[in-house]
This record gives sequence, structure tokens and C-alpha cells, in this order.
Amino acid sequence: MAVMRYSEALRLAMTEEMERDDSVFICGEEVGQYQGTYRVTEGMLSKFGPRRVVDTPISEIGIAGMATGAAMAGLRPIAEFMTWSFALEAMDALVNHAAKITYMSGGRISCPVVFRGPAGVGTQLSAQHSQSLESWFAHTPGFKVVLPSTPEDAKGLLKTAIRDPNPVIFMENAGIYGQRGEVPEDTDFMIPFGQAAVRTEGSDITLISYSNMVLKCLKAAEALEKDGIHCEVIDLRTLVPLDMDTVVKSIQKTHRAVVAHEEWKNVGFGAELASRIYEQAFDYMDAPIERVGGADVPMPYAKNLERAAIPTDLDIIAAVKRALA
Amino acid sequence: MAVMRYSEALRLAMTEEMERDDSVFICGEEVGQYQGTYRVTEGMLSKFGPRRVVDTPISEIGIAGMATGAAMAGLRPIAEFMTWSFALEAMDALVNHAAKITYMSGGRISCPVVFRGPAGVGTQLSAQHSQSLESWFAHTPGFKVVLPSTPEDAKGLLKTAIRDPNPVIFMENAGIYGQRGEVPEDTDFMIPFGQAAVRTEGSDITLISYSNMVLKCLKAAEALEKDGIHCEVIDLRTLVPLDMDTVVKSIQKTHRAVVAHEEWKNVGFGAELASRIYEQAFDYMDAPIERVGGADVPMPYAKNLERAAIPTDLDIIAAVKRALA
Amino acid sequence: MAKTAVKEKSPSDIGLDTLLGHYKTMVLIRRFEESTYRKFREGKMGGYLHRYDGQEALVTALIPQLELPGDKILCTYRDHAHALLCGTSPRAIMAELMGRATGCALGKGGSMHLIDPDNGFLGGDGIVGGPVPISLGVGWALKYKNTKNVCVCYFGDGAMNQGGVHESFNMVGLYKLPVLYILENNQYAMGTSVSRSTGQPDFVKKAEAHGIAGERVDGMDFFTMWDAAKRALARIRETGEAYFLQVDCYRFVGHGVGDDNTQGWKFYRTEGEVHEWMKKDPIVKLGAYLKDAGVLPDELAEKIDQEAIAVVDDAVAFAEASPEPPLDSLYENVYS
Amino acid sequence: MAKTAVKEKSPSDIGLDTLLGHYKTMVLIRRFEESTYRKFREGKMGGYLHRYDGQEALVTALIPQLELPGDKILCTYRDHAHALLCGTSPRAIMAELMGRATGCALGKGGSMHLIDPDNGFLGGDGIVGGPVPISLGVGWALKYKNTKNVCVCYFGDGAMNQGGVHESFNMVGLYKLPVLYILENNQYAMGTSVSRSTGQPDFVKKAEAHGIAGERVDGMDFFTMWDAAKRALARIRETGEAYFLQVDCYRFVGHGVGDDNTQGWKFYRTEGEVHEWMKKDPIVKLGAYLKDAGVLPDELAEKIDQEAIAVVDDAVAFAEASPEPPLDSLYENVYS
Ligand SMILES: Cc1ncc(C[n+]2csc(CCOP(=O)(O)OP(=O)(O)O)c2C)c(N)n1
Ligand SMILES: Cc1ncc(C[n+]2csc(CCOP(=O)(O)OP(=O)(O)O)c2C)c(N)n1
Ligand SMILES: [Mg+2]
Ligand SMILES: [Mg+2]
Repeated sequence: MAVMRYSEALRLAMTEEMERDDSVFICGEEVGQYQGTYRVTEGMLSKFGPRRVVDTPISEIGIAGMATGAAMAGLRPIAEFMTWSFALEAMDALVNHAAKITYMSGGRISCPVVFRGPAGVGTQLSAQHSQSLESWFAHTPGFKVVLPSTPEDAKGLLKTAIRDPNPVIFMENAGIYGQRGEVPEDTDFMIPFGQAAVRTEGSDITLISYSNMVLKCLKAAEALEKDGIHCEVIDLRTLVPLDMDTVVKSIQKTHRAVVAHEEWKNVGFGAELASRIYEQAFDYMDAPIERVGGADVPMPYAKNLERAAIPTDLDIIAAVKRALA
Repeated sequence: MAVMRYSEALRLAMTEEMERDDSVFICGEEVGQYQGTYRVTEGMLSKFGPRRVVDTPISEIGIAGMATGAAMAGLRPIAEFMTWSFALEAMDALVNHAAKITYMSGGRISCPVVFRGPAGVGTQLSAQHSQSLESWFAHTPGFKVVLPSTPEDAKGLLKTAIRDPNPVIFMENAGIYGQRGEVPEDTDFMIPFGQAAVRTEGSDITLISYSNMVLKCLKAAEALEKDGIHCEVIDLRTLVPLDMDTVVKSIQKTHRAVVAHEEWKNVGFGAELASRIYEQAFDYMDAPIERVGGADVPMPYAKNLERAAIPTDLDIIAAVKRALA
Repeated sequence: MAKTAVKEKSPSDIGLDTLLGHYKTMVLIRRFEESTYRKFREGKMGGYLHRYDGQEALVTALIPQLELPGDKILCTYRDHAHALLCGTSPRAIMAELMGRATGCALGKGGSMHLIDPDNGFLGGDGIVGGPVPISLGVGWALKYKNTKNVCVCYFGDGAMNQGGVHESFNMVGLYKLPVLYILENNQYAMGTSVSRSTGQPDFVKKAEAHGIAGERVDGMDFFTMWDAAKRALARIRETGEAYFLQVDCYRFVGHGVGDDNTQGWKFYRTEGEVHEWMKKDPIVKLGAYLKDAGVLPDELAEKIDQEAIAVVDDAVAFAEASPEPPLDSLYENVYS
Repeated sequence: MAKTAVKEKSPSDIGLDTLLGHYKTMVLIRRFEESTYRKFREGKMGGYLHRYDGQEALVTALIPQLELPGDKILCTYRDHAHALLCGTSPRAIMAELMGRATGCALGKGGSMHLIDPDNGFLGGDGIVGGPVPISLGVGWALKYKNTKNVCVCYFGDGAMNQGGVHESFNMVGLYKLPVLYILENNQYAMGTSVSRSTGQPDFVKKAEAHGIAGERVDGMDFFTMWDAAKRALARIRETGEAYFLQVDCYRFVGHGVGDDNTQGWKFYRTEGEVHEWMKKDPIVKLGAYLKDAGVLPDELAEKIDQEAIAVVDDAVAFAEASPEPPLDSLYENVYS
């Protein structure tokens, strides 16, 4: 185990996989000479050279197409979006090509590609840079959708993503790139998709979340513990595949739930989660599931408005109290 | 009242609004000389000329930008996507521009634009042409999202859309373009957004749906009526704004619900609807809400597989029976 | 005299025998397409159906020059001929068009998504411009793996107006990738003529603007197309850099079965225009050349035609006798 | 001698007085940008901050020639100078940068989304290439309404690699719309130089490929820029057709406050290169000319500078004293 930042864990995962397998390469805007917009790929160009660390023009369709086509031709590309908001430019390449080629070909083509990059809000980047599109991707069959919340998961899940034979949507959170944690150094350390992690056990209510929001749930749980409220915090880690077993087992114990994410609440992933919980554990529910999500507005620039638009641990606490009322 | 097809009702709405207001024009692929891919704009070029009925190259970003920019500069464009699947090309223009400019400008710019075109499945168009993206758009604040199910609604809602000062996502369904119905000839006939229609009253269960799926719900309701099961069928008509009052009132009476749509079930609009029903009427629910939706696979080509992927009235009937079991 | 003509017009490396083979292929394509139309109208197929009638030389004078499966092919939804040329069996193609389990994509893709990776054919694509970003990645992979292979990417004149095409051209130009672009300039994108869809109709300039050299070629003439393809491929294999061919041609039928049926094509082109182009039918032209050269007497021409029809009929019979995909395959192949 | 110089180098229609005014504007822009950087580092602003230092002539030698608000302006996130030139008050701009209720977008837009429709300024845009599709629509509307107005659309060299830009160029070329494109070719897109981002670096060819004529201009020289803009605008008003200016220039600072702070710009350019370009500082150059011409003695230069600083200080004071937007405005303006 070594202690490192979330962003360093990502770099370690990519570095290990690139050392292991020559067919892995990374492409994207400013991933090379500039050392990565968020320094995730720092040093990788000088280590691997321009064949394997490829700076691209500002051409998201091109990037997505390059990665998808290369995957169809047998490589294992990692394409970085500078932020996920810019993936809006490439939706056709992603959704109508990467996600479907395997199905359309009757399984004759595999498309082992990882699309990764930061999502996340909180530094006043305003409306156009604050999209977190995981619900769109989770809605689209053909993708796996992964959102790690810790350095350890960042490494373990990214390695699984790179070795997965399918297109993987890998969303990091810029707000936690600097977060430190223990990370296994084993080069075969991988975390399987579809296994949620129970971050804290508790008996009164289940908080279900992913990415950055898990940390806010843990903070809320800590505060609530002092009031004698025992929260079970579940980190989904992957939205597709989704580990409902862990969720349902917890609900059968707690009978109450809060689902939480930073992205817009309306038609967000929380809605799916709540619906599935009711479908699979209706008789256990003692209170309506509370959803916590981002305000349904384009992200405002002003600090105070932005703060009001992003859900916090306090919003989770309030939701828990409503659910227990 | 006149009896006409759904597609004719759309044409009538556009024609009336273009006659009323010179700032309304239509642009899109094959809307003019070719008379519209689905003949929705048939005859309009010769009536209004190339200034107001504009054939475009196959450039969805250009089309979306043209309409958005023209709206920002004071016109009232109607942009047609040949099918909504091709809107994938234009997501940035739609989501990061049209939907946000009003908010980002602090309300100083209005963007009165209608994006319309067919969605819908069932004629073996296979994976890339079978997207129905309403859940994506409903997720994105700044859009209104409209899906008419009858010729009358097609006219009344499209006229409201054209006069609305905001970007409106107007999704037609190719499967019902030929459907006939009574349509008011009054040139000021409009249907306000945010008012669901109760298509059939019933006391046992509420079926909630929109677009083509409403017709399947009505068919299911008719069949179930023979078994003595009285369904209330609600047509949402607009997903944003959403008329939860009508839904909740019905649920308070029936205590059971099926939500249904053709698009992929996973993270579809049905999840949002179910979640909101629980949030607003938890204590009334006697059984889990049943969701009916498209199979979570890219649309297959083969007729039998396609049929299996698209939800039918029989699926609704089965869902009703489960909910009543 | 015939011999002289061969010397004059035919590249020296195509023997008359081989040429006869290419002629057969073109006849097969034509008969295949005609039959798909009939089968569509009989209700044996669904979705869209886009025929290649008139454009046969674009594939027949190029794909045989490739080294498949090392070289790769991408194309549009107008893809039956490409599949045939790559070596996909007519049976597997016809079965795919009828949505059968024996189709080259197990019935899941249909007409727009024929595919056969074992033969280097990475598929048709239902999205206008769609294959071009993919070609960038395929070209990248070919270079990355240090092969001498080429990716050939076909797309339509309408696709030149797709942004993704320009992004990809630029990156292919920047990275110097071994891609041969074939612009199937059949003059129309559905109902929109080239002059109604572009601010500047010289497509070669559009490629050059991104650093991809190119030229304009008459795609109605087999030899011209063959020579251009040959030079282009040699150049790409030598330099490793992309090349662009604007191939002028014409589709004799409607955009798809839709405007074939309804004669909707009359909205955007005249019968006179169609007939003018039909005079340049590449099959008739090559046939006349072979006849002149003394190797295609009428009886042989007739025989070749009958053989083509027999191949197509066999494919149809095979497809019709094939089972639909099993219902439980609905959820298969979403993931690898 | 000075007079001769004026005749030689200055377009006859700019009197020295007016020229002095433009010089003042450029000084104001520079001082404004410097101050935003300080305020950002003080934590008074968030998000990104993109400065225009070095590129002042691109707005100052063009926007005063427009007929605002009938003419329209669109630009990138590097938009403070554009707003100033359109006549947005420095107070409203600074307040927007600080996210205050008195900002030109009520604090909702921030640095990348300055906007002022009353003055014809339709806004900055955070998306690379984003303004170009919008310019197509604005140009369409200007023509549709039968005005003689022009839409001026600024965008960066990096944006030339966005597909939407090409789709829009083609449509603007096809429909012949009154748009003036200003390619702010400051040599870099973040850390990527032009030569590392394009397969073909002559941007004029990229515009011409879509039927938009254009030329290359030295944007470090006020007069060259003025003349080019003047000719271009006259041409557009006369023909109704778009025109393209590739304006070569340089940003003296980092891409954004991020690489300013960290000296991240050293990853992609040398200090030597920056200093070479700084020698061409358009403000210094115009200042020298005016000094030569006898109208800008040192004391006046100093006074102009002090006045600029005073305007900026006033804007800062105003912004700092302004309230944050009310919390309940969070849900306002989602819809009109
Ligand atoms: C992005 C996108 N927009 C629109 C369509 C609908 N469409 C299918 S084919 C076609 C015309 C394409 O013309 P061209 O590229 O010239 O190819 P051709 O059909 O002539 O071979 C259109 C508009 C589509 N499939 N994809
Ligand atoms: C579509 C998109 N991709 C990436 C970015 C991130 N980004 C912001 S500015 C920039 C560089 C743009 O360079 P250029 O167009 O030359 O303009 P400049 O900043 O030099 O004025 C990048 C990559 C973005 N905002 N939008
Ligand atoms: Mg064509
Ligand atoms: Mg630049």
C-alpha cells in the first residue's frame, strides 16, 4: 500500500496497464506536452513517447472516433475528455457508434475503449462546464458506467475498465483529484464492476451514492451518528452494471433510504435507483425514499448561487431527518 | 373541427403560425423541395418560399446553431431533425447553447426556438435510428419537452411551442403520423403546456404515459375493461413542465400505477415519474408502481427481435395484472 | 484494334481474364441490388434499403486491389456491394437483409450494418459521415501496429457537410495516417444536390484544407477508377499518408426504397438527367470494351448474367429458408 | 516627418484625435486585464479567467467601425475586451467577473459569459467553436430581416478544429450570410501550437473550402487591422457575403489564470518566444506612432494610463461594493 492522490492513482493505473500491454494508449486534449489539464497524465509523455500519449486538436468527435475506431481495430485506447461537458460534442460517436457496434455486428466486433475525464462542480465554472452526464450514459445500453470515489477505487476500477472488452464511461470528479488515500501497489489489483461498497454500516437508514457525493454522505453520517442516527453508506462505484443486491440487503435492514448525487435531480440516476428499490423492496419501505440532487438549473457562476445549487452534507442530513420523521 | 392526420395537424399548426408571424420560419434537411422526409412539411416551400422554408445540408450542428442563433437575434425558428436520433450530432448546440443562454445571460436573451421531428420505433430501422431521447432532454433544465399523442394535441401543442419564448423539444412519433382525428380549425387554438389529459377515467389503476404509448395504454385499458378492470389513462403531453397534480389526484383514487414509454426503461422518464409519485403519494400506494419500457438493448434489426424490444399493450396488461395481484 | 484499345485504356496489369472477372462482379452487384428491391417490396425486408446501381465501379475497381483482411474497409449504409467485394457471401448478406440468424450480423444489423471483420470489412454505418471518425481510429491502429496496411473509407457527398468528417480529416492529415477516402459523389444527398448543399463544390479543396491531398475521378469508368485507386494505394503504402478521391458517379435509382417506390426522386431530379447518366452505365461500358476486345461474346454476356441471377436466387432461397434469430438473443451481444 | 508617417501608415479617415481615443481604449483593456488577474488571485473571482493582453488591436481596430446595436458581436470566453468595446460599462463587467447582482448577466454568467444585447453584444461562449454555429443563425436573421447589418464572430485558432465550425462555415457560404469571421490566431490553443493541431496551417484555405473568401492579417499592428476590418466590412455590406480574417497575434500571458499562476505556459512555449512577440506589443507600437506624430507626449501617455487605472479601480470598487445575487434568483431565468 502507498498513500497517494486520486489523480495519482489514476495515473498509476494507466501507467501499469500501458507497461503491461502495448495496445493501450491514451489520447486527448493536452494530455501530453501540457502534462494534462488536471495533471492526471503528468510525465506520461516523456515515459511513453508520442506514439502512446497523443495530444489531439480540440476535436471531441475526432477523439471519440479515433478511440472507437482504434478499439474496433484491436487496440485498447483510453480517450480523455478535458471535462465530460465537452463530450456533448461527441455524443453521436459515443452513443451511436462506440456503444452499439458490438450489438449491431452480432457480437463480431469488440470495442474495448475507456472514455475518461473529470466531471464535478464547485469552482464557479458556470453553466457550460458543469454537466455531469452519467444518467445519459447509464440510460444507453452498451456502456459500462463507472464513478470512483476513492484513490483505491480510482486505481482498481480504471484497471478493470482498461481490461474490459467494452466501452467504459469512466467519470472522475475534479473536486477530489487531490484527495489522498491508501492504494494497493499490486499491479494486478483490480476492482470488479458491479460490486457496490458498504462504506459504513448502520441500521437506521441507507444512504446510496457514488463519486464525490459518497464523501458528503460519509460526512453526513458522521454528524448524524452524534445524534444517534446510524446510517449505512453505500458507494455504488458502477452504475452499469448496478449492484442492487447490496442495496436491497441494506434496505431490508434499514427500511429507509436517501439516494444522492451532484447531477441534476430531475430524471437523474437517483430516480432510477429509487424506482428499483421500490420495485425490489416495496414491502420493506417505511417511508418515501428521499432524493438529493443538484438544483435543476444551469449552473450559475456566482459563488453563493453555485453553492446553493450543489447538494451538500447538510442537504443529506435534512433528507435523512425527513425520512425518519 | 376537421378530421386530419397527425402529420397534417402539425403542418397546419406551422402554416397558421407562419401566416400569423413573419418571424417564424422552418429549416432542416429535406423540408423543402423533397417535401419533407415524412411529408410533414409537404407543400410548404411552394407556399412560403425559400426564405421561410429552408433546406439545409446534412449538418445537424449547423441546423441547431442556425435556429438557436436566429432565435437569439429575434426570429422564431422551427428546426426539424430528420429523426431525433440525429440530434445526437447537435447535443452541444442544444444543451450547452439553446437551453442555457437565457440563464447564462441573466435573462437578457430569450431563445424562442422549436426543435421538432420524429422519434419512434417499429419499422426495423435498427440501432442507430431508434433513439428516443426525451429523458435526456427532460433532465436538462432550460428545455420544455413536448410529446403529443393525437392530431388535436399535435396542432395545439405545436402552436404553443412556436409561441413559447423558450427552446422547446417537440418530439413527434413517426408511428402515428398517419393517425387521424378531429382537429379544431380555430387559428388561436392552443393547448397550454403542463396540463396532462385524462384520456379515460377509471378507478382501479392509473396508466401514465405519453406519445405513441398512450394509444397502447388505451388499447390495454379497453381489453382490461372486459375483465372488469377499470383503468384511468393519463397522457402527460409535456414532460417539462410536468403536471403532477393530475397524476397524484388519480393515484389517490386508484392507489396503483403503471408508467409506460417506448424508450429504454433504464434511467428513462418512467423512473422519474415513479419516484415523484412515491414522493407525493407514498401513503396511497397499495402496490409497487410497475414500469413498462423498451428493452435495454440497442434496437435490433430483425423483425421478431424488434417486436420483442418494443413494449406493447400486452406488456401493459401484464404490468397491470402484476400491480393488481 | 481491340488489343490496342486495351493498351490504351487498360492498366497493363489487368489481364482480360481478370477484367472479365470484374465485369462478372459488377453484374452480380446489379442483380443483387435489383433483387433486394423486389424482396423489400414483397415484405421480406424492413427498415431502409439503399442500392448501389450505377456506382459499381467504385468498389469493383478498388477493393480487389486491397490486401484483405489486413487492409480495412468502412462505408455507409449503402453497403451491399462493399460487403460482396470484401468476400462476404451473398447468402450471409441476403440473410442479414432479411433479418435472419444466418446473416453476417446475426440479423441484428440489417441492410445498413453489414459487417464482416474476418474479411477486413468493418461495416456499413447508418449515420451520415459516421465512418469517417472511425476511419481515423482504424488508420491510427494500422500505423500504431506498424503495418503497411491501408484503411479505405467510403462516404457520400452529403457527408462532406458533417462536422465530424472535418475533425477527422484534420487529425488524419496531422498524424499522417494511411487512409484512402473515397467520396462517393453521386450528386445527391437524398433530395439535395451538391450545389444546394455546399458553399464550395470542389471537394478536393475540402480535403486539402486539412492537409490531405486528393484528386477528382470519373467513377463511371472502370479503368479510370482502377488507375486512380492503384496510384492512390501505392502512394499511401509508400508515404503512409492519407489520400482523397472525389469519385463522380450517379445512383440510377432513388435514395432508398422509399423514393424508389413513390417516385419521390422526381421531386429533385428529372428523368432526362437520369437517362443521361444511365448512358454512362459502368457495366455497359466495361462490357462494350470486353466485347470489342473479343472476350465477351453475347452468349457469354448472357451466361454471366444468368450466373449472377443464380447466385442471387441461391442467396434469396438460403435467406428465406433461414430461421429468424432466437428470441433470447435479444439480450445477447449488448456487451462482449 | 510625423505627418508623412500618418499619411503612409494610417488610413486617411482616422484623425489623430480619434486615434488617440483608440489608444486609450487599448490601454484600458490592458489595465483592466491586469487588474482581473490580481483580483482573481485575491480570491475575488472564481472559475476560469482568460486575458486578452497582446490582442487588443483585434477588437479596438474593428468594433468601433461597427453600427451597434444593429450589428452583432459574438466571441469566445476570452471576452472582456469585446464587452468593453461594445460599450458595456467596466463596472458591469467587473461586477460580473466577481459574480455580483450588478453584473451584466446578474452574476450568473461570469467571465466566460459576458453579454450585453442592448449594445449588440450577444456574448462570450465557454465552448471552443461555440459562437460559430450561433453566428450562422444571427447572420441568417440579419439577412432575413433585410437589414444591412453584419454579425462579427470572433473565435480562436483551436476552434478551427471543431466540426461545428466547418458545418457552419459551409452553411454561411452556401446561404451567403453577412458574417465577418475573426480568427484570433494567437498561435496556441491552451498548450497546443497551431502546428501541432492542424494538418494544414493556412486557415484562409479552410474558410475558402466552404466558399468564404478571406485573407491573413497582422493583428499586432493597429493600422493593418483597421484597414483589413474596414475593407472586409465594406465588402460584406456591399455583397451580403461572409468574409474571413485570419488575424495573427499572440497572447502575452498564459491561456488562463491557471497556467499564469503555475507558469504552466513554460511547458509549451519559451520565454524567448514570448519576449520576441512582446516587442510587437500593439499598444507600444501605436503609442510610438502617436508620439512620433506629436500627439502623445510622455505626460499625456502617463495621464492616459492613470485614467485607465482610475476607471478600472472604480469598476473594482463598484463590483466589490455590489451585493451578491439574491439566493432566490437561483431558480429565476431558467425560462424566459
Ligand atoms: C447524421 C445524419 N443525418 C441525417 C441522416 C439521414 N440520411 C440518411 S442518408 C442521407 C443522405 C446522404 O447522402 P450522401 O452522403 O450523399 O450519401 P448517398 O446516400 O448519396 O450515398 C441522409 C440525409 C443520417 N443518416 N445521419
Ligand atoms: C469543445 C471544447 N473543448 C475543449 C474546451 C477546453 N478549452 C477551453 S479554451 C481551449 C483552448 C482554445 O484555444 P483557441 O481556440 O486557440 O482560443 P484561445 O484560448 O487561444 O483564445 C480549450 C481546449 C472547451 N472549452 N470546449
Ligand atoms: Mg450522395
Ligand atoms: Mg488560440
